[in-house]
Amino acid sequence: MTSFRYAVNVTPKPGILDPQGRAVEGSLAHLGIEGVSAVRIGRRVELTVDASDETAAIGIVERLASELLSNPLIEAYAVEAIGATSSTTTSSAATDGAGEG
Amino acid sequence: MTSFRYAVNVTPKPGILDPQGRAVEGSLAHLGIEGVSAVRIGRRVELTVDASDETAAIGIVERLASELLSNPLIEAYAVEAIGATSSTTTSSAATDGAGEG
Amino acid sequence: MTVAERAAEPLHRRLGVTDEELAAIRDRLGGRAPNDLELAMFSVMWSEHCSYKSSKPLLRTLPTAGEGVVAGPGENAGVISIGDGLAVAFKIESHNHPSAVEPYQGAATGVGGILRDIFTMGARPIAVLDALRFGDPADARTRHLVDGVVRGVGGYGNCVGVPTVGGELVFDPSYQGNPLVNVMAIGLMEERRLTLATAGRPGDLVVLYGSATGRDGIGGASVLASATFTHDDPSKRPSVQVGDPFAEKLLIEASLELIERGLVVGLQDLGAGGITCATSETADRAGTGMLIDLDAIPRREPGLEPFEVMISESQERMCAAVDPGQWPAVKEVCERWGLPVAIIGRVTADGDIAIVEGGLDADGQPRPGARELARVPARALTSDAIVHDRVASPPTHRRGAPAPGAPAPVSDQLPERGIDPGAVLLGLLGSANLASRHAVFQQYDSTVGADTVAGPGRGAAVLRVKGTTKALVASTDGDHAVGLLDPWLGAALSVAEATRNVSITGARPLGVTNCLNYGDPTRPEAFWQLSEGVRGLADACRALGLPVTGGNVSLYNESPAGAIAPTPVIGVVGLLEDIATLVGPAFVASDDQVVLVGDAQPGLAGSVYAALAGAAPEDDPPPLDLTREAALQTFIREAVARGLVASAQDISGGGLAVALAECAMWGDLGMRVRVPAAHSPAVDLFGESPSRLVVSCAPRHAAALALLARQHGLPVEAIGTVGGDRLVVELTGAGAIGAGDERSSRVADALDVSLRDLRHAWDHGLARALGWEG
Amino acid sequence: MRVRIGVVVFPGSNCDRDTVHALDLAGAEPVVLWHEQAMLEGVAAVVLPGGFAYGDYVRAGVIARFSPVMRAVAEFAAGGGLVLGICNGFQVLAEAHLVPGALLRNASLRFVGQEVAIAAERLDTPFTHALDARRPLRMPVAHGEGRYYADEATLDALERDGQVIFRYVDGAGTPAGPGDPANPNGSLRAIAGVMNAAGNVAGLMPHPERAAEGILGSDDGLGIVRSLVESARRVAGSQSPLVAAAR
Ligand SMILES: Nc1ncnc2c1ncn2[C@@H]1O[C@H](COP(=O)(O)OP(=O)(O)O)[C@@H](O)[C@H]1O
Ligand SMILES: [Mg+2]
Repeated sequence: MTSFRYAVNVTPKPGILDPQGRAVEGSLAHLGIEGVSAVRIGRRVELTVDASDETAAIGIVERLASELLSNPLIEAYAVEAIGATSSTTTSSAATDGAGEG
Repeated sequence: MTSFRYAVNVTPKPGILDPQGRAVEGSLAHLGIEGVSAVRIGRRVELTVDASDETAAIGIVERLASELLSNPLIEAYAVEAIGATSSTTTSSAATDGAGEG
Repeated sequence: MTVAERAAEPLHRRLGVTDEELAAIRDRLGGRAPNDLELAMFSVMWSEHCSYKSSKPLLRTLPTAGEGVVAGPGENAGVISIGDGLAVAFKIESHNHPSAVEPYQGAATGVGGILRDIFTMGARPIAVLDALRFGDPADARTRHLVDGVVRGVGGYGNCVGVPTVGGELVFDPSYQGNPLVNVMAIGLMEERRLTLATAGRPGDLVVLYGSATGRDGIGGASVLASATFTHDDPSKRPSVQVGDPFAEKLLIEASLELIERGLVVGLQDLGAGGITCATSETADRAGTGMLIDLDAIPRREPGLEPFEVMISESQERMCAAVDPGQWPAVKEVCERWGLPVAIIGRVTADGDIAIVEGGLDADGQPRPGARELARVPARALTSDAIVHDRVASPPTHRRGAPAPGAPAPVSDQLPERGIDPGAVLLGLLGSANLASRHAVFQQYDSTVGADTVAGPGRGAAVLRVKGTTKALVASTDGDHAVGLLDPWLGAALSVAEATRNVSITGARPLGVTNCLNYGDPTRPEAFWQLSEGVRGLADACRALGLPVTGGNVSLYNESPAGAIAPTPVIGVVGLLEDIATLVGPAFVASDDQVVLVGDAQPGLAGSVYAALAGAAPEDDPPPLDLTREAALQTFIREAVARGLVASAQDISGGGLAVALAECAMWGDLGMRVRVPAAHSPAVDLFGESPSRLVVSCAPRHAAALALLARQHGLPVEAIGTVGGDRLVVELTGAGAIGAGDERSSRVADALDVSLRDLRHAWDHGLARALGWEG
Repeated sequence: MRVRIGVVVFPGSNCDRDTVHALDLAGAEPVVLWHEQAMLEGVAAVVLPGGFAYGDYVRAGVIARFSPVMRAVAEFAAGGGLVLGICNGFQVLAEAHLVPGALLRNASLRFVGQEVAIAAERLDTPFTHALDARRPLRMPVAHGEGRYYADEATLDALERDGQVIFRYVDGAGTPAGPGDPANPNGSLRAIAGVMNAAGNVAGLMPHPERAAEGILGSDDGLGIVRSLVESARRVAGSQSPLVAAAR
């Protein structure tokens, strides 16, 4: 058994109205931010899979992503492998973020 | 002016309760899925920035991420550059996903 | 204080425990010094929030006995019998500071906390009312707070399936840096199911169920983290608590099933102070102790230190005392509802809360090698916590309150010159504090439960009681503007208005819960405001014959910008015996008579009109005569019961003119009335003197209604008739044109506005003020 | 004898008791079906009530789709059994692909709790036949994710095949498209409720069970509940082999 950590990125399919994305675009002006466009807002799901090998692990994630985490009618998803390292970068980036916020 | 496309991944900070992740973990049994743990659910925001150079672009995304897209009290964020290519892979992966779903 | 200096501070001070308090702790421990874990437990239990150390002496003066009271202050919520073997549980609580930091989660966990107080008593929550106060609605920070708090209240209440049926939304500059988020919850129960927060008998099991314990709300106590503690990333100890309404919903159903089946001896929710508070409060109430097995407490993540487990404020947890024989059944219920459940200790006879590491054996005795980490008398943490006598002193220059009944001098400089009453009325109706709140409450589910007869928006909330002819009627009200001038009057007025709102539906107020939002009690002026507020609360409740069955105190409501205006928020629940007699504020039929009950007293200070138009500096607030108020409420309840009343509305914010406009807008019926003006157009139209009603009735009932009013010693006057699509008001008498002339005022006495214009101003005022609408 | 109608209770359902109350008013015998049971206890119809099943995290209704009881409900539906999903129940049916389309976050991005008017497109369905006329029906909505979505082709097909069962309408009774204040969530083509192709499974966002008594401000919803109860009674009587088999 090995542990694999993945992220599943779920985004609204092209052509599907994304009011959240619009709302963000709408509020850019207040922040005095320019040059930002095509904002699409989706979900990011990070999870750990214990499996015999990577193929098995991917299989599990794909199933989760397609059946539970995304609705094929309206959403697209992509699976991304994130090592322990990458997840630490996440949280460090976080502290920067918190610092700036 | 060049166009850069980024993704901002916003996730609950370590230690912060994540009811969504917990609910997903709770439902895995019904799906007959085993070996999945540490599910954390956040947002994924994809956006395009037009800026003179990458440094300027990153600056804009960082500001957006820290001030608008994340809540520094409870959320961490990480910025990720996604080229046109990677974004196509996203949607193709998606279609596979849809196929499987 | 620099970081270095703070580090140099002794531990107890860094935990917010004063030297005096440390001395008091030592002598509760028979002279010995508390260890770090014990000190952490004392620091949370002796906090203002848990110990009421500044307010206890004042709260003792409140009247608590009353007809049908089955549980009062001291329990998680007050409970009052409503007949048919049923009882109503209700309580209001604040979540001000968390909401100022993180508005969504602060408000959400505030709703979760007060709901737990209700079902802990054995009652199914049936309604929530949210009483909210913020600063300037045009300010960006305020808008962020309003948006987050409203989403939070809805996000939690909507999900658990308890309708939000009422509340308040008030804007005042004094709340700029310190918003108020007070939430009231109401529950319905079979009286025989009443469950008290007691530890039961020695030998009973201490059972913890609900969410696992994590590092939530450790906040200030983090200084206790041992040096060996590896990850010192502050984000590892979030001070923000995240609510999980789904877990709460499961907690409600599981708890009610446990109570229904008689599986628990006592029940206590976990709130401030976490496990420390729940165990010590229940043990103290039962006169027992508890032996807690630290290792048995389910954790959300590894590596929690003992102090973190003991004071964590992780949400959605309950603590029960269970007879060992019932454990299997208790376990089955919790697991069926998907809730972690564990035996975390035993009830003991020694009166101490003892914490051991290393586990307990089958008879609840520490296993060989188990280590005792803390031992503190339960009462030292709770009923025997330190009490401070704070110093109260009124501000140096302040005008006394007008003695009840004593007419205050009419200011001859009322700021009404040149103002057209019609324009003023539209301005008031469209103002942030008087406009329709629907932009906010349409984000709430106000109808789940299928009991909501009158939801938010038009006076008191009305909920039918299935299987009976009865209805419960509820309202929250809190004055801040008058309280700033006279905290006694502000508190008394709040009680008068909340009870009046209930009485005008025909319902009889059953009892009062209250949330006292004041400033830093170590400031003599703030403490004076608090003590005057409690005195006003007590006087008003005595005059109206009502018990105070519970509430909550929130102090230190101050920001760099200063202290908030003293804000006692009063929650009242009333009982309507026959829902068929229910009366609303809206006009119902053309040609009905419009009757004015009560008379206007001078004084504009503290009114919405004054806030908008400015009041004369030496002007006073109008007086309150509590005897008159009691008579008025008895009168209207009698009139409704006798079927004499078509509609009844009380006169409050915005005065008579706004009350008339509401009756008209809501009934979609205009009126033509002639109002006898005793003072001046501003006072008679927009003054807010209390104890007045606008009643409409069928012409054939007019005489009986007037007679009944006189029998209650109330001034009464038929002022006109319902009909048409305009609000037309004429002023007659001394206060009208004559008075105007004397002051060479250009005030037009006639007020003539179309319902369309009234409705337009009223409908859009709030969304505009908040920038939700262009 | 009262016809037995199942009311599914998921953890997080919060309109189950209201639904039981309304079914009782309409003359049925409500039978509570727990999410972990795979048997429907021989009920003649099933209602999926409103609420936040499993917290409704991730996407409303998605987690519920995988519960044991939903497998049974899917079978029951495949066999022609009558199924009505209200609010969260509609979301669950959509996620389970038992009715077409998806329910997206309200266009306002805010939860909406208010009274709306809807009109039945057809009076010849098991869910609407007891309604007297096509007059607007007043009842509450209370949801954060109720914006009906399907692609244009699907929408055309639904209209062609008469699968659109309820639409939001304005005061004048005309359908209220996205952007019209009478459309509470931005639903495409004013769609408030749809049926499956076979016509035995339907979902709607508004709450008829909360509008089943005059005292609550409207009893317009009772017609919908009664339609279901009477249809169920017929089924129970006829013992249609299909349905019998499914049970
Ligand atoms: N202003 C008040 N008036 C009357 N009783 C109060 C007041 N404030 C608090 N109490 C009572 O003191 C007890 C402790 O208050 P609190 O800590 O808010 O209760 P809980 O711990 O259940 O939240 C409660 O029973 C409450 O009703
Ligand atoms: Mg409590």
